[in-house]
Amino acid sequence: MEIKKIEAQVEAILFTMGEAVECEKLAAAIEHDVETIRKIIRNMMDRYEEEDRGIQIIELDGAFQMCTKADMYETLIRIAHIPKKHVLTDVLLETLSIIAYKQPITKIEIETIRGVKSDHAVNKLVEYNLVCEVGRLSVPGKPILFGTTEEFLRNFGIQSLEDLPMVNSEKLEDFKLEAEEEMQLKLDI
Amino acid sequence: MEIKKIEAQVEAILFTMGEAVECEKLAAAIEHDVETIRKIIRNMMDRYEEEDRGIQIIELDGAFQMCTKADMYETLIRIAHIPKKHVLTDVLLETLSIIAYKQPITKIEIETIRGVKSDHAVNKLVEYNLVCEVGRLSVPGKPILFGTTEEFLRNFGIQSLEDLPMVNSEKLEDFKLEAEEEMQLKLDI
Amino acid sequence: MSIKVKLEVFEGPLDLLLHLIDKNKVNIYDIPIITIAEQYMEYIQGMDSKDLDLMSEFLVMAATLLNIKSKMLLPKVQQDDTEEEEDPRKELVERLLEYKLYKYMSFELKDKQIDASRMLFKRATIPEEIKEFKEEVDTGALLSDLSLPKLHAIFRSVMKKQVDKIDPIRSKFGRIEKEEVNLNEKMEFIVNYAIQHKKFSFRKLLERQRGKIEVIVTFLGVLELIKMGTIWIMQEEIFDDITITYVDRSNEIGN
Repeated sequence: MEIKKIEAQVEAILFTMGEAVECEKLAAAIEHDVETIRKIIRNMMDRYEEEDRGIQIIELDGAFQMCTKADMYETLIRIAHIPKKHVLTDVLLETLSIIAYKQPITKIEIETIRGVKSDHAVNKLVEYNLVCEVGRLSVPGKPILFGTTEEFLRNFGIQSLEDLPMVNSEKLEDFKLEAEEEMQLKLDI
Repeated sequence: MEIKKIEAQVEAILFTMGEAVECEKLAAAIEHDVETIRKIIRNMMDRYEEEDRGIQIIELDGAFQMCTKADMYETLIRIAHIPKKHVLTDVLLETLSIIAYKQPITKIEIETIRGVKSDHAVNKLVEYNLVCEVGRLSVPGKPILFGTTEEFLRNFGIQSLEDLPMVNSEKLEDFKLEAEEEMQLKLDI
Repeated sequence: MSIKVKLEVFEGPLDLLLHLIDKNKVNIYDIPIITIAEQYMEYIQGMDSKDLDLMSEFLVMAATLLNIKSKMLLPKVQQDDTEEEEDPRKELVERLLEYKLYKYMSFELKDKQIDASRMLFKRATIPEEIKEFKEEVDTGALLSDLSLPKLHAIFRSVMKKQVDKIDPIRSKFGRIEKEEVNLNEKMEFIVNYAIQHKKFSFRKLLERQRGKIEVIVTFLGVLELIKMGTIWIMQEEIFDDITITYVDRSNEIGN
């Protein structure tokens, strides 16, 4: 009866703490002598082990810790990674298209085009191995230049970046004219 | 045998995650159907309750979470770091109870019941994550509709909104009838 | 009859009214409106009127009370039709009842919270092996819905959006990254200038620059050289000219 109560206290403490707790500390909290507590916990350890439980108690240098059993790992991996369904959101697609066509390009330039911070999108694309660092721009701060990966090319079955569909040439002419005007303006300053 | 294994997986997941885990997620990780899993967990809840255990499983709006039993508190405060709970003033409690019982509700409606401006109280409750925006009312101005959060359920030990302490509507009706009778009497004088 | 109301803080007019009803030990369904209204007025006269928002809410209720009071004082007109005359207090009583209900429920909730606060939770302790487990991202599956023409279309629409967004004035400012002025060259120029002049005016240095872009790049160069410790700057007063001094390191380093 008394032992049952102590076991419950041990369980509650080890659960809440989540880390290794020294036997002395446990004993002090339960207000019982250390040796009895140690005996009771070792007994619990055996029982947790025998029973088909998902958690166990381990002893580390006179401290005790509650943790999951090793054969639960597969299940835990599944739960820990469920929310991470990899999808290319619109934001990612937009960012990817900018990088593909304007590479090598810095994050700042991407942000200028998109008009919003793009750290998250760029990081995700790097994580997905669609985009990678291709160099550094030699200006103060040495910003990273991003480009697409081989993996990206392979997935579209294209040999090189030149095979990317062109921005239609008429539009390109417009851009060029615009750019020239800008230059002209600059020289006029 | 199979059930034992599922129980072990549930135990391992709830222990590891610490937070409330939706039944659907548990089922996906265990690779079993949701209804079976729900039944098994509810069964486990009963067993944890009956046995002299230090921990228990609680249900919050279809999600499950592991926590210590209330009677372990005395032992735990001697060893564990007890997170500071936000002290709710009477004003906050009053506002919270209006939101809890009348959700979804706009700030204006809250203010009508309380008879005073309630921006501060509502903002504080949102800050404490007890209340959140649950939608917009489709009238001009699109006022925010507020409702309670999962944190609210956890904080008040309520399984779902249906388990809120009952507004004693029968009693209320009695009061009203009484009042009407009284008034009737008055008018008859 | 007047009852001294201690200047307690009430959350609002309804709270105060409930307090007065309670204090006078009267029935909420049969409020002696004259007495209560008087006491209510007495209370709000003693209130700190600095908080205008709160004050105005108390005043609105005062007006309501006076309105009810006057209605009740008016002689009842005997109406012939069957329509029953409504008690002018009815609406107020309903509001008070509703408010009282939630106030009561809030105490119930408080008890619940105290009970619940005795249950402790645990932070997530995800084992390292699981945390570090990185699922291979299946790039193929990720790109399965994406075709080159689609990617191209997205790019075009992005660029179009940007063109639409261009500010007619700002767009003429030009862009620094396209500038022909090279920062390294400019820094070299500043260092040479500094070696020659040892101590010089920042304004003078800028005056030698042609155009906005050069000015900006010179400014960047100065910042970079300060960081490198090649020069240091001093400014007596805000908006004053800045004096730049060359830090001669040739001796210390000993070439």
